Amino acid sequence: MEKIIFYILAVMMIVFAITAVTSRKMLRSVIYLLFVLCGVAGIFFLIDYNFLAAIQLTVYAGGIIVLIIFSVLLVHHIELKLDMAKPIRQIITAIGCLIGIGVFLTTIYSYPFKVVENSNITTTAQIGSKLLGYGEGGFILPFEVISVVLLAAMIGAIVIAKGKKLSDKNEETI
Amino acid sequence: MDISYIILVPFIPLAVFILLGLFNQKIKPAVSGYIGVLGLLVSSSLSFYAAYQYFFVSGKMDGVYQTFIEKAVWMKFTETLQIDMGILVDPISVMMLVVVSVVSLMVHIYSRGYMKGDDGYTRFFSFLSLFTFSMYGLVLATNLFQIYIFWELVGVSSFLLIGYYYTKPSAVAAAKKAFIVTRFADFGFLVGILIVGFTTGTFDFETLNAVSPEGGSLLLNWASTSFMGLSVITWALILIFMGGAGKSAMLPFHIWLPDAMEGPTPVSALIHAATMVVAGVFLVARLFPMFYFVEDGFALNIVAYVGAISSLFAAIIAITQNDIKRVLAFSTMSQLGYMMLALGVSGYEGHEGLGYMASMFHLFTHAMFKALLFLGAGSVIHAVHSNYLKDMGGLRKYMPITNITFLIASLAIAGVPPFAGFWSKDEILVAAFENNILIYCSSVFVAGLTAFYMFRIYFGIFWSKEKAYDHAPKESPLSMTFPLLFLALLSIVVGFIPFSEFVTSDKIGFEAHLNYPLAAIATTVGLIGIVLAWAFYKKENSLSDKYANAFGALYRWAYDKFYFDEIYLFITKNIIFKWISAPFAKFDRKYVDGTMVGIGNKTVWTSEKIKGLQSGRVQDYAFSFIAGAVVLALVFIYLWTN
Amino acid sequence: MDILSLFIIVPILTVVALVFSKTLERSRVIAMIGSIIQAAMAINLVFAYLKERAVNDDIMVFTKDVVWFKNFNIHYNIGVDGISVALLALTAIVVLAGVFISWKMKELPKEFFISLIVLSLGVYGVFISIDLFTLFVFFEIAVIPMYLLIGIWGSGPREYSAMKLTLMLMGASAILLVGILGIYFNSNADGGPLTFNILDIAQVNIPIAAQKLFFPLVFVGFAVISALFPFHTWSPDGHASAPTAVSMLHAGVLMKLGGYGVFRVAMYLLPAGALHWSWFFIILAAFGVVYGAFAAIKQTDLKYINAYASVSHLGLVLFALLTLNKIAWNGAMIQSLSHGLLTALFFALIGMIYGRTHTRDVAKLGGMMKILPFIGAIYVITGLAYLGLPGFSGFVAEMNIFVGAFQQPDMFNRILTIIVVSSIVVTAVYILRLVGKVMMGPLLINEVTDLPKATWYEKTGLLLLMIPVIAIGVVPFWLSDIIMKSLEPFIQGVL
Amino acid sequence: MIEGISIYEILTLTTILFFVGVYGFLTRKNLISILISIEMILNASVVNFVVINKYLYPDMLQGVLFSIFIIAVAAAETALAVAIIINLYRQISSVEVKDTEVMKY
Repeated sequence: MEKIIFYILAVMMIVFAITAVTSRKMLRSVIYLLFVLCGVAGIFFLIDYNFLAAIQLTVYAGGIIVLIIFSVLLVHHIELKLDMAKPIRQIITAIGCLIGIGVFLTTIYSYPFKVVENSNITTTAQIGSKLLGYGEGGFILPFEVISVVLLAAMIGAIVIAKGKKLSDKNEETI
Repeated sequence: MDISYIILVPFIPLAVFILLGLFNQKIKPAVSGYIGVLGLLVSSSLSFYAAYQYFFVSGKMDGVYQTFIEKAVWMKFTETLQIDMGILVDPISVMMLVVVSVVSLMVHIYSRGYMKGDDGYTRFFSFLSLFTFSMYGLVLATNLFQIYIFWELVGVSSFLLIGYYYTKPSAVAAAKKAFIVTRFADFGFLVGILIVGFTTGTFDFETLNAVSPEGGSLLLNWASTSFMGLSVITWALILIFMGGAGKSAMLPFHIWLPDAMEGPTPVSALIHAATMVVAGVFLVARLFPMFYFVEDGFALNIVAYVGAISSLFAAIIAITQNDIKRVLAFSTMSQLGYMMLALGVSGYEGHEGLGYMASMFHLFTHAMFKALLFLGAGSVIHAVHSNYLKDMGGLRKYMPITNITFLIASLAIAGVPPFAGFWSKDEILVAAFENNILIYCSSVFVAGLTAFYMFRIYFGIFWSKEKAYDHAPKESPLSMTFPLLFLALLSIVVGFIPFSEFVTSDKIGFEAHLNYPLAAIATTVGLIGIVLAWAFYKKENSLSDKYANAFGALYRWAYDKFYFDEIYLFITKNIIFKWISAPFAKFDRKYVDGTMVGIGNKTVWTSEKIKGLQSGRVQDYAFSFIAGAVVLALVFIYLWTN
Repeated sequence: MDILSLFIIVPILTVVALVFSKTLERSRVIAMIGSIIQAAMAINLVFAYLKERAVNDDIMVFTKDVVWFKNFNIHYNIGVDGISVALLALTAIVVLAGVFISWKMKELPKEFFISLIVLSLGVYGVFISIDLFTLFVFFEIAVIPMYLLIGIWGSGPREYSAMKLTLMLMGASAILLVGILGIYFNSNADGGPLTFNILDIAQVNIPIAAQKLFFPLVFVGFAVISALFPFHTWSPDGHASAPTAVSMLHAGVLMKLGGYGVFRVAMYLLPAGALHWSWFFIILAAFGVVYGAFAAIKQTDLKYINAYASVSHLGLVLFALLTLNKIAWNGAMIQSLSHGLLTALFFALIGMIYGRTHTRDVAKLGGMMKILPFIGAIYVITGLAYLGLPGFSGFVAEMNIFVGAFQQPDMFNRILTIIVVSSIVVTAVYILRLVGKVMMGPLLINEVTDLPKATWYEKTGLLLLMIPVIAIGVVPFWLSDIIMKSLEPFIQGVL
Repeated sequence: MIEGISIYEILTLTTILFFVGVYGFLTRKNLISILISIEMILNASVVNFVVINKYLYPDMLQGVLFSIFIIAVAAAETALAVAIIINLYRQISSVEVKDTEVMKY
């Protein structure tokens, strides 16, 4: 059962990922991305990381996608078709990416992972105590840092987004 | 014998030069003339005293004239090889001291009148002093390098004095020519010195001349090292003679001498007749033992032939020239050829060394009468303001003293007894007769030619038809006539000096006798020349033109100096300037510089080409990054799997 | 404070003082005072050296050693021998004369004098350094201001010339740096620590293969600044564009660094390399001598003539160094001094003529002697000294070189020597052509009959340079003694 | 653990996802599309972290925690990027890459 769900998810993710990067309509490609992100959340569910899946859904699907959609709506006409790179470049890139996939997969498949059979359930409480733990293996410092980064990013985003239009005099500073 | 006071002889003119040179603008002309004459008077007195001391009091020991040397190290190369500065007193240097002193003093006195009112009066006297200093230094030199040093200094004084009228392009050109041609000859001289210095390890005349036919001297050890069929030392001697030929205007380095007449006439008298031009002869005489002993005098033979050919060549040209100073210049060259050939045919000891002695004797007498001729010519030029024969004639009425003195000098040079030239020339002819009959015949012929061209200009100037002068020519002032009279007196008496007692190749005096048959032949030939000249030129007539036409092409060639000037012009203008310098300069700009600039341009070009890579598009960077990463990964996988 | 470090400190202080000076008047007075102090120090150094040398037999005297950068064993290590002392004195004289000659510099005088003093600082540094790395640093300090001096105060295509000059010299420096590092990394061949100290390295037997590899690099690196054929083309353009004082300093002093470096570093530290390569470079040098002289004949710009003449005369220095002979080396050092003084004189005179007539074209000048008697007389004397007239320094130098070069017994060297000797004729041709054309002959600038006479500062500058020329020419043994003694250890190292 | 699915399948999936993202990043000409591609790449790596944590070191939580950090950073990054895009659009009225090439030379 889980196996089938995984394969469905996988196929869905790959298809939507490809359509997301090839679609010529901006908004559509954002929506396709949303599906990919949901697929990732599905995989998190499958491996029993419910908390993570929740975060994925709320932050990514809920927050980031909305943000992107807003920006798309602000800067684009819905019907605008995006221009793509030259076909030759697309082909070369595609070939490069395929070779990359090949390289990665050979590496992965030639490496004997020592898989530990388990069915542990990770609770949110565990994650929380780990995040805030300051003893052995605690992540309090990165946690704090990331908080500050988020704050800074937020302030920065506001400042940048509201920044005034450059006057002609400052043209040369670009 | 104490010779230290002789050091003062060159240094007084040097002091005068520095004084006049530094305060050129501040000294009144009259004063500078007096300073110059006075300085030289002191030097001359010292020289005469030295000559008297050397020849009559203390120079002789056991019948041999001793060599006195006083020197100090000037520059040290190795333990043995060094350049000294000093004075060397032996018969020829003392004799040269006298020659330089007499002529220079007379010229100084003469110049006070001749150069009067000239802008650069002080400059003129300072240069004269510089020259006199250098010439004294040259004749007193103790080693090859010292002689080379003063050799260059007389060259530069000559340059400065020829170019004295520096605003005149012809004078500048002549000065340049004189310097460059002699410099070219000096190049040979220098290489010769280097060879000698290396092979023998010394520059000293004393050591070098200590050669004897028995061998054993350091020189002969090297004489066996051969290069292109001749010994190294012979090559060195030939090269040194090249330097001498340059200064003494021997063929083919003679071309500067006629042009040098652009200088003021006193300069011509001093430098280009009496003193500097005999430096080449002096040099050969100085190294005579080397020339004579190394490889059986091969180099000496060259000297003889070059001298003989030059003397004949110059005499032929002299007949055709119309500028009186040029005639005198070619005459000088011809007489220098005489001296050279006399050295060339000379032997070494006793009467064998007659040529050597005759050469020095002729040098001595020639200095007197040739200086007189030049000063006389200067006096004439002063009066008529022209160098050309066509502007002169009938001057004997206006300039009696000049006339008489010029006549005396002409007789002297023509070899009419009892004037000075007769005695010395006779010795030369005897020496030539005894050694090389071919050279003897040519010399006799030259003697006739000499008489002819000298009397051609004498009659042309003082007799002939009177020309229309702007203002009546008048006799020169006393300052100019006094040297004329004095030198005329000398031209009469110096021939009676028993020269062979004093100056000989082995420094042992011998008694020379007049060889009556030979003397008679020479005198007869001279007289024939004079008579011919009298017939041609005493009255203005067309006889000369007729004969000139008869000779046709030969006359033209001689008139154009056998086109030597053109050859030189071709070499300098075409070969050096056009075929060497210009291509070099162009090559430098176009290829050498072009390569360097090209490297720069290629760099710019390359960077223009590759700057597109730095496009500023992050995607492009990412593309290269990922492609690179993939390639690297592939490489590593390949490496690991193998 | 030791006597040598003063040569670094005084220029620095002068520069600092110049930075704070406000007016033209003040800055040139400061520059003058600074360079007079330098000259005084140089003269003092000469006498101090003579005194020290009498009691001290070390190769270098007045040494001082301060660790500068420990990791690579770089020291601020200074000391002098006779050669350095002579060259230091030359530098001080030329700098002083240069300051006098640029007395009337109008454009940005303060910056000009600063650059000039910095340049001299670099040159002093090179001459006193015993440490290779320090030497290289000072070498670069000396080269860089040239760019500014030509690029800002030059004339004609100055950016081009400045760029060309700097790029070529920098390129050479790059090669040189490789060579120096090569020496450095081979300096422990005998087991000691890696060192930059020249005296220490000289005691080490650097492997022959390394010497053969690095000698050309070091030689070319230094020789480019001495205008070795075919790397000389920066010199005509650079000199033609440079302002007078800069030409003087550059040709007079900076180009001497090449010969000095070749001698001190390439020859001394890599003797086997020198022996192995000398045949090749000696051909280049000898060719350069004749080539420069011939090329000079055909030039029409006074400065170009001089630049090519420098190629010829400095070729002679390199030639002499490569003959590996003590006499010739002595000659090379004297030639360095002599050429420095004479070229500086020439450039100063050209600057004066140019300043008055606004042309450097030989064809347009003539008869200057009549209207500029002092400058004319000095010009003629300089010309005569340049072509090697006895009584002037050039003759002494050339004769040492020729005699020395001729001591090498093999035919190859002999023939090259004779070729090189022939340059004295060609030199005479171009010098006399110049003198005859510019100084003598009829006056060509028709409208001009009267030009400003030489001023006191010009006369001072000229005489400052002229006096040593005559002094060396008349009493060469004095200088020769100083140099010869210092050559001993070097010649022993090489042969 | 997903039953019947080994770690290899999941890693294959993420690899494909990653390279699709790369492909998008390299070929799209629009800043927002590039942002989308970057999100995809980030997600692929997040999944990797989590999966490797789960399959190989089930007793630890490092992978999970790092995923959380990545998600946080991604959120911050997206916010900033969107801000920049909007600002850029205001100034040059375009979000095409070709119009923002003033960074070169």
